[in-house]
Amino acid sequence: MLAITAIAVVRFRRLFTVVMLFGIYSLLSAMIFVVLDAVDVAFTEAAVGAGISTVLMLATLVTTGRHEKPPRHHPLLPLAVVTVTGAGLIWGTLDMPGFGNPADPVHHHVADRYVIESPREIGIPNMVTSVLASYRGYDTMGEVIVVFTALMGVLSLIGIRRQRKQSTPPPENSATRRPYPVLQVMAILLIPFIILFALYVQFHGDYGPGGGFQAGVIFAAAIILYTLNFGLDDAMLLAPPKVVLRLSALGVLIYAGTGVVSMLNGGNYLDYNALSHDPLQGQHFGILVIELGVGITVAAVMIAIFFAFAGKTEKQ
Amino acid sequence: MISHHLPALQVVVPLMAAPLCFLLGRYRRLGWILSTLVSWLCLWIAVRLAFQVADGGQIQYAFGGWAPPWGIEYRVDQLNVLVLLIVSGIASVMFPYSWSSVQNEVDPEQQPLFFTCMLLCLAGLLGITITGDAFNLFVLLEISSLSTYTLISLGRDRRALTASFQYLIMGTIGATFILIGVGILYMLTGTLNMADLSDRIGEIGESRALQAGFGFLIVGIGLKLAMFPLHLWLPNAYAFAPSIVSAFIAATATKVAVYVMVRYLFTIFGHEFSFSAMYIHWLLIPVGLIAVLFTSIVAVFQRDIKRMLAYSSVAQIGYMLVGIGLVSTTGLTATLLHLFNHALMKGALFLSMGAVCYRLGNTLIDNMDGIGRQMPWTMGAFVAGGLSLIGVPLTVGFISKWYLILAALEKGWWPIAVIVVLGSLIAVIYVWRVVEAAYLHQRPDQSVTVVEAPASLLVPTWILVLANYYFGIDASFTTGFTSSAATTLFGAP
Amino acid sequence: MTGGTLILLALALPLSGVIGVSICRQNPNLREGFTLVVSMLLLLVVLQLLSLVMAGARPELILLEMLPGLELRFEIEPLGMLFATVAATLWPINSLYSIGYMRGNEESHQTRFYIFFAVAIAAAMGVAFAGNLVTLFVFYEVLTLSTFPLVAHKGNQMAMLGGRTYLGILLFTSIGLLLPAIVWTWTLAGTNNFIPGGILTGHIEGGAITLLALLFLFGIGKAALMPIHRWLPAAMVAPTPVSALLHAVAVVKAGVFSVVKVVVYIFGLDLIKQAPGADWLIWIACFTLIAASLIALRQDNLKKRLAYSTIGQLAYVVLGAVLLAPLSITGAALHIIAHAFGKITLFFAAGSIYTSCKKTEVSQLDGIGRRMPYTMTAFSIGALSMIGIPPTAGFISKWYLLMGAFQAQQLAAVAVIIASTLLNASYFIPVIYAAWFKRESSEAMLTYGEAPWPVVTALCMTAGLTVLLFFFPGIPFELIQQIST
Amino acid sequence: MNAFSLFNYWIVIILMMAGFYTVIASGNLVKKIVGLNIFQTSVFIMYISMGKVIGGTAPIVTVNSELYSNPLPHVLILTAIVVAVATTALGLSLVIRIKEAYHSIEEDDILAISQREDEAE
Repeated sequence: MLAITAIAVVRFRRLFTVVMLFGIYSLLSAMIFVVLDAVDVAFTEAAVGAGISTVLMLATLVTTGRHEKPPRHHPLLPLAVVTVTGAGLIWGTLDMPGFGNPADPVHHHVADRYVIESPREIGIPNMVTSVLASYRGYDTMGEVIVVFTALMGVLSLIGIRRQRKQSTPPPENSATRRPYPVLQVMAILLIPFIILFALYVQFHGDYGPGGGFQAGVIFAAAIILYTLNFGLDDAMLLAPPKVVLRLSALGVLIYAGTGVVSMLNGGNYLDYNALSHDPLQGQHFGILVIELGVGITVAAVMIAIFFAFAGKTEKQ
Repeated sequence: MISHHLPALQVVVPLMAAPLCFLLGRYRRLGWILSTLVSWLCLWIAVRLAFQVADGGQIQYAFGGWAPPWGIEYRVDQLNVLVLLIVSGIASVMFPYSWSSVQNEVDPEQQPLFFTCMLLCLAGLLGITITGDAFNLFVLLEISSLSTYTLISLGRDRRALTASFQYLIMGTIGATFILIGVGILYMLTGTLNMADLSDRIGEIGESRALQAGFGFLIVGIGLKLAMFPLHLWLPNAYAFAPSIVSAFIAATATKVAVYVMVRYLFTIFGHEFSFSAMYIHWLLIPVGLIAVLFTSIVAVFQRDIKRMLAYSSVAQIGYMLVGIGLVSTTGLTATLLHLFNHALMKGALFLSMGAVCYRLGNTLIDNMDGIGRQMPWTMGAFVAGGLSLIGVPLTVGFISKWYLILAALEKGWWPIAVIVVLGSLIAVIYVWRVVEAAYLHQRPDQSVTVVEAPASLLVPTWILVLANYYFGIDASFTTGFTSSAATTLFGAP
Repeated sequence: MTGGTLILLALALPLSGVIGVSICRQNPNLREGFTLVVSMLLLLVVLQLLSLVMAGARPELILLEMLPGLELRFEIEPLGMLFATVAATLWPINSLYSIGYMRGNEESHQTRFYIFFAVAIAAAMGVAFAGNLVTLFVFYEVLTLSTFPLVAHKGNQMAMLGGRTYLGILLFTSIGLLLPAIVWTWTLAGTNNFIPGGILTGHIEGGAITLLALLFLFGIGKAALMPIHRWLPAAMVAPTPVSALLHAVAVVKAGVFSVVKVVVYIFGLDLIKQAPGADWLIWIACFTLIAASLIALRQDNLKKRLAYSTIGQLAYVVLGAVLLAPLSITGAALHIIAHAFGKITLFFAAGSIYTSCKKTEVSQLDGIGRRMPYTMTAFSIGALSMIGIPPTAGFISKWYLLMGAFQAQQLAAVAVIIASTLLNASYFIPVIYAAWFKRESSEAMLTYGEAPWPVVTALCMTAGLTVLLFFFPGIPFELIQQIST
Repeated sequence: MNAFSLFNYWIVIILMMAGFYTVIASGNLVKKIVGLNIFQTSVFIMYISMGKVIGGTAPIVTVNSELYSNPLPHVLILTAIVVAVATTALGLSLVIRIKEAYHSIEEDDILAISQREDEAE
């Protein structure tokens, strides 16, 4: 199924179709993740791959045109490269450990400790969250920085359009500003729930699937939905870009600051045990705070990036 | 207490400074001052670390207090402390330089973003160097890559955009290849910690999956370090980026990538696997030699000096690959030395070109006729750096060439020595072209008169130039460091 | 003062000249006075060293260590002392001459000229005192680079082309051949110090010796062996004092000096004798000798003729070295001095003629002897020395070369030396003849006399030295005796 | 068993190669980015597959489960997804700028224009 979609992506020239197919592809892979027990990942992939990425791609398409020209040169060389790479990989798989076998080395050594000890050491049931936020907390911080970096890039490249003065009349033919009353009402009804859901995901990440990242994306989705229905200007009133940008930096600082605090308290960087007298409580607290940082940054960055793209779209 | 946390601070300081710099926003000068101070602080930390390593050997730092391999650890040894010194040292020279240069080449509105990205890039590069965790390396690699893409795209010419896009595509493919490689390794060993990986790979012995993982990692890293013929992204990226960015990434980014290559080949896979089982030197040596010859010749025909230097960089990377491929302590020492030395010389050369760009607006050789008289200090720096690039004695270039030829002759592979020498001779030609234009041609009458670049550009440039000569005359520090690092890499199983 | 301090002083003095000259750039008199004073001081220092070395001391100095075992190291042995003495003697005279010449011809960028001149002298000192190959190489390169601005001094198209050839050939040979040869030596012997008797014995054998010797021989491009002699005529675009510096004082002498030094102190005479095809080295020198003389015969431009003559004379020195007989080495060393004094006189004379009447071609010199008696007398003495007619220094050195050739039983070399002497005569005698005995062509009715006094003084001094050396060859002789024993 | 156990990886490889092919063969910049995403997503699937334990459940502690899937790959992939979306955003904004600068997002056109500029210098 996935393969068919992927190949279709390769074949189609209509970029709009390609992007939509990509969205479907993402959703499908999210389903596969669920089947493979990776609920957290599935959650994220659905939100990001099918959601944010697709929206961004669509926004780009609006500005850049929808058709791909037929390629002029023969695709022999790329085909050869791909075949060689693929063959190399398949050759490599021949003596890989089989799929899903609990005895594989991959599930032992390091992973054992996460599975067996984490409930005791960290005190939260979602192992993914404990690994993410504590054992490999530094990676996650890196990931937040990556998002932040992307925002820097987008800002420097296309920037966020200044808010329009209220007095100037909106252009009539703007696609995003065409009112659809039904949709608007639906959106108004939906958005509070989405935000509520985001908050739930944010703080429930310890127990079920979810966490700062997913919550941030969902929160951003709420704003995006609002923008799509009410236009960029209104959305910018709701979430002023200045504030959004500051928040994005703030989130990073919250995360990194937590590390500094733990350092000041005598532990290593990002050692939550040092945050409180009781290590477990410290871990809880630490994870809560950094998840908040992640959530804030991700939400802010996603919103800001969307604003930037949407600003470009409207200009066209 | 601080000294214990130095490894973490090395990366965290610039990492935290980045959002601060962004928050400063409109106060551009403040942002610049902040980033300059941070770069100096980084250098100080790196120096402190170097002393610690020299005193007590390896330093380990576990993030979150989780012992490796469960947590992420930073591990500083002689090899990477050298690279840390290079990166932070170069940064501490370049950041002061950046203000004037950036005023001239980047939109004021984008300047806060510019400094933020420079800090992120610095943090990413330092992180890649210092980390002892294979996946953490990937994350940091992406930080530095994304910020680099952004920085390149800030170039004034619209071709900067396409250069950046091309780099983005190639770089992401490279990163994904690395990701696949790390995945395979993880699948086989169940760990991500480098030291731990190295132990366990030794236990597994040969397997096809391991070989496939090895292949993917090498190609991925090869893309990042512009290994010939995967270098296509590099010349345009260096040519169209703002001058300071070209200087910074030319002096640091590829060096860090070479470091990663060395780390993987020697520490993680171990030299026995890399060379005795995979015969990787039979790839590295031809590729390196072709790079030396081919890209040097291409460099001769460039009209944009920045692009010429970029091609020359690819050739220099060729030297480093050859050094690795010689599979001897001397060869590896030569590579590491050249890592350090090339950062100094390319830094100096690109900075002097930045000063030229500051006055002329571009670095086309046709416009540089006769500017040697009008910008004596700038062009003097270029000549001095060029001599180092050629490998004239008393410069760092001489030291690294010396070791490389020595290593080749030790093995009895004299054709390699011949090609290395040939590469130097071609370098004479392309450096000479600039010298001739700048000093021997008359400045055309109708062209604008230019004056010497401001001191804020000249001082950093000359610091690097003098470093070229200092470390060329008294190389005991660098050679001592690199040769003992090389011995450790070969000696330790 | 100890030897080490003196060595340091000998290097530092010319460099202090650089600083002094650049400070005094506003005042030409002060500037040139400074150059003269510094050059005299250097001569004093070198003479001091000379007396030390004559007494059997071998002063040494380790300046710094670049890599473990690879150091900037100076050690004075007789050969280097000889070279340094020649250079140090000729610098003051050359400075004096330059003052006259540069002012007389109103050359531009005179400050730059004096600065790079001083750097070149410092480099020559470094080459002379070098205690190992790397040090030699370092100063060899400094010499190349510092003389480039002098060669291309005029800055016009011609000068640039000449300069490019000059720099190109010298850099290519030194980096491309000499450096690998040095590294190779290092890998073989584990050291690169100059040690009497050579360091390679027992580390290398068979054809490799020949190959390495060839690398050295051609790598030292300043020795101008054919086919890498092209830079020398190309460099004739330079002002005359520079040509004099190139030919007599520093550059080519540094080349042949290095060759002799490598043969004696790196290979050792016995080792090269074992090399298969050692005779070929002799043939290369012989070929250069004859070919250069033949070409010189056909040059009308006086300086070009002198240039090809130099190529031939250098080949004498190289020949002396590769003949591998103690007497021929003595001859080679003596010829370095003899040629230095003789050739500098010739160039001075050529420059003098150019300064006073702008004549550059041999065919324009008819009857000039009566106008410029001092100049042409000196020229004649120089030419006689080149040919090897007593009472000039050239006679002595050629005598020893011939004896060396007999000693080595290379009769062909004997024949070549004699033949080339005849050739030398045939390209110098006509000049002398024309200058003194031909009538001045009538259309050149310009009145001119001798060149400015500093020029004349300088060339008289060198001519005098050429003759003196014939009568009093004692000091160089004693030094050279120390090499062979 | 063996053939089936590797089947999952093989599919992943096919997907990967489809994405990779799109990246290098396609002349359209947007499509390149789409290809890049597919390439990366398939790598994610590879990671997740290796983390799966047959018979295990999602790695959230519950009372009635003993065997869990390996949480570490999940964490890695969460990070990688974020990295991927960051790259995508940056890449797309570059595309927009390129479109503004060159009025095309076809590689061939842009190459031709750049070449002309190179020569004009």
